[in-house]
Amino acid sequence: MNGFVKYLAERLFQLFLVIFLGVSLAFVITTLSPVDPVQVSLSQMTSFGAVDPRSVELMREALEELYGLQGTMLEQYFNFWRRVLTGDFGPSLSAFPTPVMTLIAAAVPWTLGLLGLSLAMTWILGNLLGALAGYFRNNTLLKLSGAAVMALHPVPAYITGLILLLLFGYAWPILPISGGAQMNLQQGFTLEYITSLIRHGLLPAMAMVLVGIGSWFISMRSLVSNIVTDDHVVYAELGGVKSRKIFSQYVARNALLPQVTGLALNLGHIFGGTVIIEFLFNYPGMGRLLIQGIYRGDYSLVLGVTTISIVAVAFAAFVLDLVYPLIDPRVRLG
Amino acid sequence: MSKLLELDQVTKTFQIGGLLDRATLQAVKGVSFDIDDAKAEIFTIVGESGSGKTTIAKMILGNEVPTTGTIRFEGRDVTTVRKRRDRLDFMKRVQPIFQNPFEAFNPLTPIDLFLFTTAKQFCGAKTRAEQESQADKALQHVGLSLAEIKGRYSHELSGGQLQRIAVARALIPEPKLIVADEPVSMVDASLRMSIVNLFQHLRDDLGVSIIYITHDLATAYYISDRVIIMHRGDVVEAGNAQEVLDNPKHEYSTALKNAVLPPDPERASAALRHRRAERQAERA
Amino acid sequence: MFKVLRDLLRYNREFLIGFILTASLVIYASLHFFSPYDNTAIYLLPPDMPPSPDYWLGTTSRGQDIFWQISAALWNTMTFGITVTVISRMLALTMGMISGYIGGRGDRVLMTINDTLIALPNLPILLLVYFVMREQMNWAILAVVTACLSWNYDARIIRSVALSLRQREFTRHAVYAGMSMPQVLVRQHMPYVMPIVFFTAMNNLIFAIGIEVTLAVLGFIDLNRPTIGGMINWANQHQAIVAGVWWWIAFPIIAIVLLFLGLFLLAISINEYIDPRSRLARMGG
Amino acid sequence: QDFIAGIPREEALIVQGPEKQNADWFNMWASGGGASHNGQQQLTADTFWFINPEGSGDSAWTNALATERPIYNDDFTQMTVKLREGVYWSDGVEFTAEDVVYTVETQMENPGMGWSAPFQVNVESVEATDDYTVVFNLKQPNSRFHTLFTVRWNAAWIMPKHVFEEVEDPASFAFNPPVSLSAYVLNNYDPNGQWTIWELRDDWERTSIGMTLDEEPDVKYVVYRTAGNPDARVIEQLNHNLDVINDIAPEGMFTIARDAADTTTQWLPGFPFAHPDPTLPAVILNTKIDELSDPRVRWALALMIDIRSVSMGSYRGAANISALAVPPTGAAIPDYFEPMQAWLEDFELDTGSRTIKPYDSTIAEQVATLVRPQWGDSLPEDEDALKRQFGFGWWKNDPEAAGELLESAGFTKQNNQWMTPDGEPFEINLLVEGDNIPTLARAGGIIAQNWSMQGIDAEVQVAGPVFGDRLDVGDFDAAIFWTIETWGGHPDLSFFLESYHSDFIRPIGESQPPRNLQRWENPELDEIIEANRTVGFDDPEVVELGMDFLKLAVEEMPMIPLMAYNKFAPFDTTYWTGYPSIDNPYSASGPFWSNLRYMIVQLDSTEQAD
Amino acid sequence: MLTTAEAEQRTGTVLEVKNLKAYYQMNYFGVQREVRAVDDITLSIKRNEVYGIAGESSSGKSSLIKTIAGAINPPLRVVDGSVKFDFDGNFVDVYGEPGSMNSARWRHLSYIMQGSMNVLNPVRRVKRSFEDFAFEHMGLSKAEFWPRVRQHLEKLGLNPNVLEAYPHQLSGGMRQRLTIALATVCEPEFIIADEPTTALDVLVQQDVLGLIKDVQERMGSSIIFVTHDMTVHAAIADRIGIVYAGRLVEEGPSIDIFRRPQHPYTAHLISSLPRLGDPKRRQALAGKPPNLADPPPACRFHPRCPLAIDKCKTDNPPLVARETGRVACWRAGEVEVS
Ligand SMILES: Nc1ncnc2c1ncn2[C@@H]1O[C@H](COP(=O)(O)OP(=O)(O)OP(=O)(O)O)[C@@H](O)[C@H]1O
Ligand SMILES: Nc1ncnc2c1ncn2[C@@H]1O[C@H](COP(=O)(O)OP(=O)(O)OP(=O)(O)O)[C@@H](O)[C@H]1O
Ligand SMILES: [Mg+2]
Ligand SMILES: [Mg+2]
Repeated sequence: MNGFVKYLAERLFQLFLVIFLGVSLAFVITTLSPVDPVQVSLSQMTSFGAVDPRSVELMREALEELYGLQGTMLEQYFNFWRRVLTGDFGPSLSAFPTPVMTLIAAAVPWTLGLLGLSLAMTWILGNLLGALAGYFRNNTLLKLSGAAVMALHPVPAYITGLILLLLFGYAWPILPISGGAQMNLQQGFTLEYITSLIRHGLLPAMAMVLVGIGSWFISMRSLVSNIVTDDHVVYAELGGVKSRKIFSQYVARNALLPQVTGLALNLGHIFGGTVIIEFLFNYPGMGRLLIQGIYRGDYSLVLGVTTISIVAVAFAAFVLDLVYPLIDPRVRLG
Repeated sequence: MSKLLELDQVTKTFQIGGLLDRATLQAVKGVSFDIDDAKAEIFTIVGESGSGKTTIAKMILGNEVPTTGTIRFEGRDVTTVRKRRDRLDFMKRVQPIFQNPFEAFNPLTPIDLFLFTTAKQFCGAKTRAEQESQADKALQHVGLSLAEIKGRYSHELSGGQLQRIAVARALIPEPKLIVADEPVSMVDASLRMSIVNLFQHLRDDLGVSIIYITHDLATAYYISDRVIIMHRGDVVEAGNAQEVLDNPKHEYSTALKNAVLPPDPERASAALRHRRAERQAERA
Repeated sequence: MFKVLRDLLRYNREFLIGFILTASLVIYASLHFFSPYDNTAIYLLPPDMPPSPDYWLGTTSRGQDIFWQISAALWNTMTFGITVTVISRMLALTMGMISGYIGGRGDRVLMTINDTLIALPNLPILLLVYFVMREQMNWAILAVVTACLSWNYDARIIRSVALSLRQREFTRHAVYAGMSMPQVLVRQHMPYVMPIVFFTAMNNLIFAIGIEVTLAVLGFIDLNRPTIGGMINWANQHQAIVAGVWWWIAFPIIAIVLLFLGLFLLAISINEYIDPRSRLARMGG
Repeated sequence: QDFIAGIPREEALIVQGPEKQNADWFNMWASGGGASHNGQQQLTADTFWFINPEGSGDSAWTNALATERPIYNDDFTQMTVKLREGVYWSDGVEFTAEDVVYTVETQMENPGMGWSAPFQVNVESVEATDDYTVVFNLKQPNSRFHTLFTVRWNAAWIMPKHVFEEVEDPASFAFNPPVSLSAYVLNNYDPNGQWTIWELRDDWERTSIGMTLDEEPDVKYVVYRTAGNPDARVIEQLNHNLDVINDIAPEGMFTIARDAADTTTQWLPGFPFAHPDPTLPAVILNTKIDELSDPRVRWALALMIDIRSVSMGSYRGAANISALAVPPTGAAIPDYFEPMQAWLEDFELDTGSRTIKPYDSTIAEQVATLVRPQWGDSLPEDEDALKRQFGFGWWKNDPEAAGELLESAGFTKQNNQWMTPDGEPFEINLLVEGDNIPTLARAGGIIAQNWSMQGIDAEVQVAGPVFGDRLDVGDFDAAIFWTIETWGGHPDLSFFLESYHSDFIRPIGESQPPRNLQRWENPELDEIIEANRTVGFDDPEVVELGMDFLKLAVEEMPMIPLMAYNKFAPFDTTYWTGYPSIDNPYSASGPFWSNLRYMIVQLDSTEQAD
Repeated sequence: MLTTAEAEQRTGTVLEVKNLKAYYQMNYFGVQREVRAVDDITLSIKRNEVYGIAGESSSGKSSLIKTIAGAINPPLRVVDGSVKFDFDGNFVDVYGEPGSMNSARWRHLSYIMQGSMNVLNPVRRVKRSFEDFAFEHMGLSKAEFWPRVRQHLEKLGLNPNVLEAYPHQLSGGMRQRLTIALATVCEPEFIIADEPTTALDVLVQQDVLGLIKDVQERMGSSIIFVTHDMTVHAAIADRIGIVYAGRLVEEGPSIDIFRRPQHPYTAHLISSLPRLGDPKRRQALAGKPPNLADPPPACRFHPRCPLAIDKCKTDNPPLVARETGRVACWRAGEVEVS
């Protein structure tokens, strides 16, 4: 068989295996969760009203039937796969009967938009700073910014966010601290809407960048300090190649390759890793959705989001493996 | 007469190429030779870069599987040696020596560890004392002693010493065959001699056969019994070393021989000038 | 061992600073065994006192002395973080080295497991596990779960180094010296991957502490055990920042920043000490 | 730039709202659709009657769609409701009795819809005898049937027949855009569920609330928006971007009171600021657990609590303490608290070795003493006012008596640790919810500490999302939650009491229907409940039965009442004034309450005042 | 480009190395070591001259050449001495003012490192390397530059198509040749090469040597190169310097070094060379190579020297001029070649 086809087949198999295993694992853990969606719904309906115990019993039965929660775990498992294969995660139990897909579809643009972008920004900034600091070891400015990044690194996301919120929302209130865009603004490609998106995205994005930059910075700096002693870099220095070029094309570029893998594998953080930031800035992304789902015992929703996350990460890794030869000419597939 | 090692029409094909442009590369094309059990010899493989020498060595050592053909060691197909016990048995009889003495020992672990584990695994030397005596015995063969190297790290020893220790280590299991892939290419002229002299000693005094892979025709001539010359995966010429090298028949062998520069400024520069003129002519 | 420590202390400024920082934090943390107050007791002191000679770091809105709270919290958080780090480093090390060393199909199997774990979103899984375990969930189990979720990326890095080590001549030499796989891995490869282990340990520690804080902020934490996350949670419940009780948040944060910096300095200087290159240079390779 | 695009800030009231995941869904009657507080129920839904939880007596009762109180027949098997004429749906269709009949019948036919179950249990048939009269025939006598249509927070809202009869399945119909039966109607909403904007109907006068108004309400728009965590909410209010907030920590409230006294107002003008909800947080004791099945043990636990420290710990002293099993708010003050003081003072408890009088009526003063250093001048001097703010009294902290009680119950003390009669260490896990109800988690910490100082192995457990489930199946020793909620504005206790009947008690492990989570079982209790069923809602006997219940609850101590669920709900006065307060309690004081509509139409714009 | 006649006219000294001492000074965690890899070396190289350096492994050849190229990084430090170039009146004092070297790099001086198969950036196409290294220095427009590069490659017998390749796609020999092309494309006056032919098979090795020689002759450059392969020295060096334990022990025209070595070490080196067709047994040097961190006193070769006398152990023989070269040995001249 043609080597590439064989490789592709193997890699595809692995992709599906990863997805299958991951989703199954998530399914098991989710279904074991003791939060009972019927109970959550019931207490939501009854918590503020006068309730007659007999009608509560009746309601409980009705809801169980409605939510389709009967059957053994195995049956539910097969059911789940059957639905997933058709791209349907069933109705959300906490926002019954809205389909989980609708909820996810509403959250995804925000997640991809802002959180994806700031992940990208974090990555770029962290790597750039890290590479600069690793290469120009004696630059005071870089040393200082390195120290700042290092000091910020261990600060928990929540605190970073909270401090930003206080600084720019209260002490010097120039930025909105809540939501994804100005209220009641027509969505669309208008300058007004986009400005509003950016203004609202700025604080959470900043928080995410500050939180995430550290680990990229540190790993990039160490990668770079290893690479600068590589023959090709030393030689370029001896060859009088301009240091800007050495930095960008000989050092940073080579050190970046492992970081690209890191980025792909970090995609998962878009779904859930940023919960705290979304939570704090009330941002309408996937992480929030997920936490809500967990709180309310909404298996369908939790599984929906987790499945998408698993598929996305596995797929990103897969695509990365396929295109890696384009980024790194040394790599051969097969 | 039984054979120590037999290669029977061995070929090896590699898949190469990038994402879309794939191809296969025949690194070894139907190579056959054998080494006799009774009489130890130094069997040399020379040839151009990329002609498949290392690949053959790897196949003999069982690190690569031939695409077609068989390699039998003492009658047994080496590809069937897979279980750890069998592997250990096999390795007891066949030992490699690597190209770069500085690379062959982990710079971060003491040298003697290699000697002691070898003694432990292949000669059943359980106690440290037994291991030490085994190691010392082997080291004596290469003109060293354990006292000189005990607890030392590779950087504390010269390349020549290291390469000798590597040989000594390979001797501990009392192997029948040593596969040495360019064991001298990284060292200076003097060291080179000390190692090839050692090979002779092994063959003559210990009865160890050696497959000696090299670019250096001069040393090949100097120590080998038989030689094969490889070119693009094929054996283009084989036979008694001195006969073949004194009197090459194949075009490539001749070219190879002629390319060897003599250690004399006048003749060497003349040879080089000649070669340059030839190349110029070719290009024109 | 002792000599190594002495050398490091004497000749490496970073190590010295890192050592002093870490050691003082550890001492500070272990002081909580001698705390004059019960760590979980509340309203023993006037609440909301700013830092003063009486209460060095102030008191919380719950009437606790922050100095002693941090002392205990640091101890617990460190225990948690270090447990996570140690377990996950061990996992990453073994999986990465084995995977890289055996290569081929075994590598693919291990990496599939690895990728599966990478693809699982950490936080939701942790929360779910938390719910499933309920009462049985204590910090040790949480540490194990966190560790299980955080070794995989680093295992990949270690694997890639192991893959290249596998090609090195000394590896093949070791095999022909009859060394078994564990021997090769431990004696030959470990020294090369240890720097990575130390290095990633830092990020992992931060991750673990971050998880602890995140869970705390979301309210999933054993309130009875003082931890850094727990302190933030309580401060949060008392809206400490808005209420101007900044010292309740600031000092725990400073403590972990210092802890991180201390450990980081230790890690890089130990790395320099054990890094093959500098070690070779030192030995004269 | 306007804070809200296209809407003048001075015409809009901005209210803290929930996050509504299924923002496109407005069918309040479907499962999971109702009981939301994004404004739909609060501003567009309507039903027969409202009870103002803050009021007392007649002033608390409002006839909304009905023109008068419910008319029962003698044996309570039939209820007749007279409806208002001239009420219109926002799409111009007139509201009639047919809508009511449709509401009841449709839900009975569709199990799983919000009010389907109670209708099925109670209603034999319903008919519209004319356009403005509805008659309900009940399956069995029920003197409280009307409460299904009486709003404290939520009730059976009337469905628009003309809309729903057009659709195939009323349970899966999104009802978007919703048709309104009250003064406001949907203007716009965020598909992500973060905000919803309601606007005043042009024909606001053609609604039950509009008919009562003399002039057009000033508030043209009501915006419900999510605003993040408590810190963010406080900041947003300080930035004047959120007029009505709720559920902030005491410290957040103090910050607002300190930093923005000029632009905010709240229920109480000074400390403790809070608004007491008619909900009673208590230490719920799982009476089905051996150790806790003995009232002496439960009393011992109560006497080990130092309520002052609980007040300080949970609310920084801003708690409204209650010794009785009823929230100290609204009608309960005149109807229960004031009349029962004498009884409480004389109440005697037999500790096994002696008799004590555990009641301490000076608690208000004691707490006031603790907080005076900080809040001095804002505290009233008057004892009565103090009691209304800090509570009428509580049990003395009497560890000695508690010990005697435990000993008489067969417990022993070894090395400062109490052992159960079985010889095991006496352990109590005190369950709290955690982050969503932080003040009670804080109270839990203190109480556990109180107990452990007395030698009980007590620990707080934060249950988070599984709190409800665990309470439900009895998977706890003790928990802090409310199992008692009342109308607030009415002395009738059937609101929770009905579910306390022993008929409904489930064994541990099975789901207990809401309210009686302590699984308290008592023949006297059953008698009270049964008696209450046969007296009318407004019958004075209701109060007597209520007192009987309260006395029984004191003697039995199935849960240890702590205080009202005080909520901090400051209002921003930059754009609006005229908010309700303790001096003018014309409406409830929080964004969630459905009778918030009565507040909204009363607010005055500061613009016009200028 | 110079004509051959012009090229041959170039005479005079290009490189002056005076009393050069370069040590590896290490201080890791209290372990202080000083490896005297280059110990008091003085030499000069004339225009149009090919100078070979030979010696044992680890005797400091690479260190010397790195120091000359100004390519040293800590821990290697120049302790004493000077390295001065004279490129047609352009004086460069490598260890004079800092940065003085930069302008000369590649235009006047190029360096082929040891292991030069690996010096090309693995993730950039070969042509990018040419652009990075040479474009700047040649002062040509892009339109002129590429034809020049192609022409240069063709002259060296390389197919210009390799410019499109990535380094890993080329064989070791090919990469070696490309590095040489890269080092010579700017036609520098001075080329420094460290083991340019190691690990190549003899045919390729010959080609590469031919190439170096071509370049050198065409441009009249000077070359200083290191290899432990004596036949390479024989083939291209005009003069050879023998280094032992960080010191220059002998220097002379290559013919003299091979035929009439003066130093016992040189003599040994020559006599140990095996010859095709001559199976005579040859001896390796006995004893241990010296430890440069703690070299033997006086003459560093004395522990292994068959001719050593007491004086050798106490007095360091100076490098003195003989008829054709220089040698540092108390018993120079008494040496016999076997
Ligand atoms: N694993 C492999 N995958 C693909 N091609 C390979 C592999 N190993 C070797 N080759 C190719 O096979 C051919 C023969 O390689 P081999 O290493 O045996 O040559 P060699 O004779 O040892 O050369 P050298 O003298 O340079 O060591 C080469 O072209 C090489 O590129
Ligand atoms: N980076 C370094 N740090 C410390 N010592 C070094 C370093 N590089 C080389 N040395 C030491 O300097 C001495 C000279 O090394 P050098 O590389 O110059 O030798 P060489 O003659 O080029 O050897 P080879 O023939 O192996 O290339 C050796 O003893 C070596 O151990
Ligand atoms: Mg080879
Ligand atoms: Mg060298």
